[in-house]
Amino acid sequence: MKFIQELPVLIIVIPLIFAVIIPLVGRLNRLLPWIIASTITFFCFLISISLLITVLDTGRISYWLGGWEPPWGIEYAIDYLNAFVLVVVSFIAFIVSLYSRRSVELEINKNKISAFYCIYMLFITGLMGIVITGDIFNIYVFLEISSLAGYGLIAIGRKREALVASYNYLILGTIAATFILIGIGYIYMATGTLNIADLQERLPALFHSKMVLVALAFFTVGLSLKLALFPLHAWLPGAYTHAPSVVSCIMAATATKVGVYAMLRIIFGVFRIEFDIHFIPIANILIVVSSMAIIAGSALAIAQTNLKRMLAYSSIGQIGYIVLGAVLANQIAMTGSIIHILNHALMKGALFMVVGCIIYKTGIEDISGLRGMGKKMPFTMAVFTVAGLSMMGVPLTVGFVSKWYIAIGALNAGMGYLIPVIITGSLLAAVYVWRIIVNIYFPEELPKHELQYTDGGAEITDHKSQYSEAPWSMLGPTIALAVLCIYFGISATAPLYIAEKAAVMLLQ
Amino acid sequence: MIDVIHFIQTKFYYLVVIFLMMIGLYTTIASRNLIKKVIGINIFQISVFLFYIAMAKVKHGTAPILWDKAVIYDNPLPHVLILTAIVVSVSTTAVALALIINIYKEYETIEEDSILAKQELDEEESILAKQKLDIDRSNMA
Amino acid sequence: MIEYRIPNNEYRISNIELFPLFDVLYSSFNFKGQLALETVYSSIPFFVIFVPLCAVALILIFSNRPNLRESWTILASLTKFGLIVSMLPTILDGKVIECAIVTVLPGLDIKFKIDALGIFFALTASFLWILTSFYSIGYVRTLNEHAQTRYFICFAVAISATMGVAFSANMFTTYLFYEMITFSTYALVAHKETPEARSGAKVYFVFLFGTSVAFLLSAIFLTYYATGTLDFSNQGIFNDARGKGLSDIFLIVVFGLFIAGTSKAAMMPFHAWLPRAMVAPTPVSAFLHAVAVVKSGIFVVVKIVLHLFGINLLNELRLGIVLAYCASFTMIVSSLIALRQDNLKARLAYSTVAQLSYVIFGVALLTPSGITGSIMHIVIHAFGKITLFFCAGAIYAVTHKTKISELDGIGRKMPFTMIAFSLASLSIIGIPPLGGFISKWYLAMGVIEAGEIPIIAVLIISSILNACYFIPIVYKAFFKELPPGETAERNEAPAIMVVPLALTATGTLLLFFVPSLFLDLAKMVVANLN
Amino acid sequence: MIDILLLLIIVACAIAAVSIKDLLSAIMILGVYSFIMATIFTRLNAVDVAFTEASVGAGITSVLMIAALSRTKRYEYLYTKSERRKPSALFLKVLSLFIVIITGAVLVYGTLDMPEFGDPDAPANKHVSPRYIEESHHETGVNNFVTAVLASYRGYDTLGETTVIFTAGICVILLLRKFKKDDDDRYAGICY
Repeated sequence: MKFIQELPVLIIVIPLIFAVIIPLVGRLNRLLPWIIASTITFFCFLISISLLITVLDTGRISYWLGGWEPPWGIEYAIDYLNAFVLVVVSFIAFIVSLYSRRSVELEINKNKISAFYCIYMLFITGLMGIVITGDIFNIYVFLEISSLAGYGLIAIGRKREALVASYNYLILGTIAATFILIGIGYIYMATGTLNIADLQERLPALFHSKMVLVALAFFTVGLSLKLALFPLHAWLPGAYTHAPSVVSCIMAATATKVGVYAMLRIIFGVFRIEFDIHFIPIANILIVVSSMAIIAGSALAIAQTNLKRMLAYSSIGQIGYIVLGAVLANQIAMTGSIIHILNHALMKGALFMVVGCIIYKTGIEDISGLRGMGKKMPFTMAVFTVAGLSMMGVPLTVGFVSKWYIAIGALNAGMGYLIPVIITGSLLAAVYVWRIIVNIYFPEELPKHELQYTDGGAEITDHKSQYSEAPWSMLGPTIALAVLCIYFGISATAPLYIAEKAAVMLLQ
Repeated sequence: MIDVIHFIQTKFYYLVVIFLMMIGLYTTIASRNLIKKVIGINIFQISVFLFYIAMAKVKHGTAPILWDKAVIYDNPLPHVLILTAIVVSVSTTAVALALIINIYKEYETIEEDSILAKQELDEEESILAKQKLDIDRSNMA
Repeated sequence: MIEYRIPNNEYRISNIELFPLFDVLYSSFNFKGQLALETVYSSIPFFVIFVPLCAVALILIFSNRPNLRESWTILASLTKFGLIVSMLPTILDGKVIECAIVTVLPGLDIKFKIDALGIFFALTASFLWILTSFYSIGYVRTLNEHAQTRYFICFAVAISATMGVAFSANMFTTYLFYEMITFSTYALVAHKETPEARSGAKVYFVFLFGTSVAFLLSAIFLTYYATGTLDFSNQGIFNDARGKGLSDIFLIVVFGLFIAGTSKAAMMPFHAWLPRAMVAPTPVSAFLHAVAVVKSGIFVVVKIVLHLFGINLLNELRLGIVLAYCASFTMIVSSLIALRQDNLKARLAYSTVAQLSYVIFGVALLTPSGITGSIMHIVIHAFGKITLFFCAGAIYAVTHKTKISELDGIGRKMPFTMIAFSLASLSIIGIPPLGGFISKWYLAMGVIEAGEIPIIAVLIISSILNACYFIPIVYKAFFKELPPGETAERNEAPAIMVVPLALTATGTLLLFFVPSLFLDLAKMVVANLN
Repeated sequence: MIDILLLLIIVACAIAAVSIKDLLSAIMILGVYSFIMATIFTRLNAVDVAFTEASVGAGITSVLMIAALSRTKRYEYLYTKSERRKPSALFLKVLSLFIVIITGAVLVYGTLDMPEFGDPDAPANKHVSPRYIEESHHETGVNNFVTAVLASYRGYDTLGETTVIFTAGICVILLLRKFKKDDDDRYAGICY
C-alpha cells in the first residue's frame, strides 16, 4: 500500500538514481546502459499508467514531498491532464529506448554510449518532472534539467554543425528559462505563493494587477521559445537536423509536447481563461501566431531537401495545431489539442524512427536519396507512409482525429475563418509527404550520371532489386508506433475520454 | 511629477534591475561573439537574482536567521529560490563554455559570422563531394 | 402500372402513362404499397468490403505465381458479386440493411447502410469488376506489363473502396472511402512510371486530393457543426438546423463546397484530371474512369443532393436549377472539346466528362423522372463507356494504334470489337433500342416536370454532339479502306479480352429491353424520398 | 546612500563588461560585477545568497570562463566600419534593440503595480513565508530559515539543483574528454 502511495515521487527518483548508476556500470558491459534505460523507462511507463488509473478512479492526486503540505512544501499534483501527458512521455521514452540500441551504436562513439544513456535518462526525468510537479518554481528547475540534458544530447551528433545547433539552442533556451524565472518572480511578488493550485485560487482577485499581466506575458514568450512556436522557432530545425536520430526522435516526440503542456498548465491552469478574455487579448495573439505557425511551418517544410530538417519544420506546423486548439478555449478544440499531444508524438516519433532506420542502413539523409526505397526497405517505408498519411490528416489515422476536433472547435468558437488555415496546413503537409511517398514507390528514372549513392562501400547497388531492411530491434518499435497511429485513428475512445476530462478541467 | 519621483524613490532597485537585465539581454542577442553572449546571459541572469533578493527585503528587517532581538525578518523564500538559480546558471555557463571550446576546436573561431560562412562552405563541399562520388561511380559502372 | 404511395405526398411517375410500351416491359416487378423502411442488420456489407482486401493479402503472398495470383482476383470478384446479389431481395422488399463497423469519434461512425441507391451502384460496379478482371488479365499479359502484382492489388483496394462509397451510411464513411479511392488509384494511374504517367498522376492527385481536402472536408466540418450529424437521411439533414435559424447563405456555401469537393464527378472546371488520367493502362481507364472513380464521384453528388440536402431544401434555395445549368455547360463544352480529340482515349475521356454531367443534370432537376433518369444513366453509361474503353484497349493491344485517324478500316480486322464499339456508342448517343435511350427519355421527362422546357435544347444539342464525335469513328472503321500495307486479315484480341467487351456491349442492349431490375431500384430511390 | 553608489558601480560594470573587446578583461569585469552583486545581496540581508554568488558566481564562473578563453581566442573580432554598416548587421542591431526595449517597457509597466521596495505588507511576505519564519525553527530545528527551507520544505528543489549540476557535469565531460575514435567508423566513407 505504502509503495503505491509513493508512486508520484518514484517516477522521478528512480530514473534519477539509475541515471547516476548508468555511467558507473557502463564500463562493465556496453549493453548494460541500454538494458537499464529500457527497463527503467518501461517501469516509468507502468507507474504513469497506474497513476492515470488512480486519477481516473479518485480524481486529482496530491503528493506532498517531504510531508510538507502545500503551499509551503513542494507538491506533485496529478490530474487528468498531466497523467495523460505523463503516459505519453514515458511511453515514447520507453519505445525510443527500445529502438535506440543499434542506432546509438552506429551514430555515437562507442565510448560515449554510457554517458549518452545517462543524459537520456536525465532528459526524460526532467520532462516527467515538469509534467508531474505542482509547483511553479519546481517547473523551472526541471525545465533546466531537461534543457541541459537536451543541449548535451544534441551536441553528441557527429557533425560539427551539431555543436553550433546545440549552442544556439542553449542561448535561446536560457533566455527562455530566464524569462520564465522573471515570470515566476512577478507572479510570486503578486501572490506570495509558488504552488499552482494555490496560485489558481489567489489569482482571480489580482487579475487587474499589472504584475500578473506581465507575468503571463513572460511565461507565454518563454514557453513559446521552449516549444518553438513559429516566430521563435529558430533553434529547432538545426537541433533536430544535426542531433543523432534517436535524439531527434525523443525530442520531437516529447520535449515540445511537454513545452505545450507547460503552456496549457500556465495559461489555463494558473491564470484561467477568464483572464485572457477580460484582461489581455493573449488568446487572440496566440491564435494569429499559431495559424502562422501552421502555414509557415508546413510551407517551409516543403522547401527542405534534408529529410530531418523537413520533419523539423513540419513539427513547427504541428505545434501550431496544438496551440491553436488550446487557445480557441472551448471544450472540443481543447480536446483536440490535448489529443494531438499524443497523436503528434506517435506520428512524429514514427517518422523520426524511420529516418533513423534509413540512416542506419544507408546513411542517407537527403530526400532525393529515398528514391525507390520502397523495394529496399518495405516495412520502414510502410511505416513512413502510414505516419505520413497521418500528418496529412487522412481519416483512420490519428492525424484526422485531432484535426477534426480542432476544426469543429474552431467552428464552435465562431471562428470559421480558421478552417482554411487548418485545411491549408493539411494540403501543405500533403505536398511534402506525398512527394516523398511517390519518390519511394514510383522512382523516377535518373539520368545516368546521377547514379544513386548508397552504402559506405564502393559497391553500386540498385535500390530496386535489393531487399535490405533495418534490424528488427529498430523496426519493431517503429512498426509499433505506426500501428498505434492507426489504432488510435480508428478507435480513439480511450485517449479521447481522458483528453475530454482534461479539457473540461482546464476550462472550468 | 511628484508621482514619478515617488515611483523612482520607492522602486529604484527594480528599475536598476530592469536596466541591467536589458543590458544582458541585448548583448546576448546582438553580440556575434560566442563568449560575449555567455557574458551577456550571465549579466541577465544575475540581475534577475537581484530582482528576487530585492523583493525579499523588508524595511527594518534582519537577515532570516533566528535571533533573539529581531522583530522583523526578511523573506527567506526568494533567497532559497536564488540559491538554486545561481547553481543552475553556473551549470548552464559551464555547458555553454564546453560547447564553445569544442566549436573552436572544429571551426577555429568563436565568431558567429565566420562560423556561418564555414557552414555554408561545408554544405557546398558536401554537394561537390556528392557529385564527385556520383561521377566516380558512374565511371566505374 | 406502378404506384408509389407515400404518406402525405402521393404522386405517380408520369412518363409511364406517356409511353405505354414501358408499362408492359417494365412492370415485371410489381412494387406495391408503402415503402416500409424496415431496417435489417447484417454483416454482409462488411464482407463485401473485406473480400477484396483479403484478396490483396493473397495476391501479395502468391505474387510469384501469376496464375494463382490472378485466380484470387477472379474469385474475389465473383464472391463479392454473389454477396451483393444475396442482399438484393431484402432491398427489393423495401428494407434497408445496416451494418455498423466502428465508432471512430463520437458522432463519426464507420457505418454501412444499403438502400436501393447503394445497391444499384454496387451491383453495377461489382458486375463490371468481374468482366474487367478477366479483361485486365488479358491486357497485362498481352502487353507484358511490369509490376502486375501492384496493379492487381491496387485494383482490388480501389474496388473495395468503391463499395465502401456505395454502402456508406454517413458522409464520414463516404469521405473515408472516397480518399481511399484516390490513394489506391494513384498507383494505377502512375503505373507506367514514365514521365508522362508521373505528371498525369500528379495532376490526378492534386485535383482529387486537393479538392476533397480543401472543399469536401471543409463542407463536412461545416455540416457537422451546423447539424451535429453526418448521417444520410431521405429528408435531408439540414431542415432542423434551418428551422433554428441557419442562414441560407451558409447552406449555399456548404452546397457549393460539397459540389466543388466532389471533383471525381469531373464537372467543369474540375474535369482536367480525367483526360490526364488516360495515361493509365486501358483497363484502368475503362473500369476506374468509366465506372468506379467517376461514378463514385457522381454517386456522392447524388447522395449529397438527395440525402444530405434533400429535394425540398434545394428547391427552396433554387440551387437545383443552378447546378443543372452548370452541368449543361459542362455537357456542351466538353462534347465540343471531345470533337477535336484525335487520341481515342482522350475523346472517350471528354465524352465521359460530358456524360457524367448528364447524371448531375438529372438529379439537379429535382423531379422524380429526372432523378430516375439520372440514376439509370449511371448504369447505362457505365456499360456503354466500359465497352468503348475495352475496345480501345483491344485495338491498342493488337495494333498499338491510339489515334482515331489511324483507325481506317479497322472494322474488317477486328469486327467483333468494332461491332461492340458501335453498339456502345449508339447507346451513349441515345438511339433505341439501346439502353441510352431510356435514361435520356427519363431525363427529358424530368425537364418537362421541372417546367424548364428551354433546357431540353441542351439535351438535344448534346446528343447531336455525341453523335458527331462517335459516328465518324464507326464510319471510318467499317467503310474506309485499310491503310496501304495492311491486310484485312482477321486479327482479334485474345478471347479473354473480346468476351468481356462483347458481354458489356450485349449489356447495353439488354438494358433497353429488360431494365426492370435497375429501373425498379431507381424508382424505389425516388419513392423513398420525401 | 551606499546602496545607490553600489548600484551605480554595478551598472557601470555591466556596461563595461559588455562593451570591452578584450574578452579577458570582460570576464574579469564580469567577476567584479558578480562580486559587487554579492555585496549588494549582503546589504539586502541575503547572506547565504551573497556567499554563494561570491564563491560560485564570481569565483567558479570566472575560472571556467578564463579556462575556456585560454583554449580559444582572447580578443573579440573587430568589425570594420563597412562591416558594421551592412544591412544584415544593422538589422540585427535594430531588431535586438527593439526586442530589448519592448521587454524593458513591459517589465517597467509591471513595476507600476508592485508593492514598494521593502514593504512588509507585500503579498510576497505575507502568504507563505511567515510560516517559514515562525515555525521552521520548531519544525526543523535549524536556526537559519533559508537553510531550513532549502533542506526541508523545498528539499526537492535542492535535489533538482544537484541533478542540474550532475547533468552539466556529464555534458561537460562528454564534450571535453578526448574519446578514442571508433575503430570501425561506418560514417567515414559516407558523404551526404
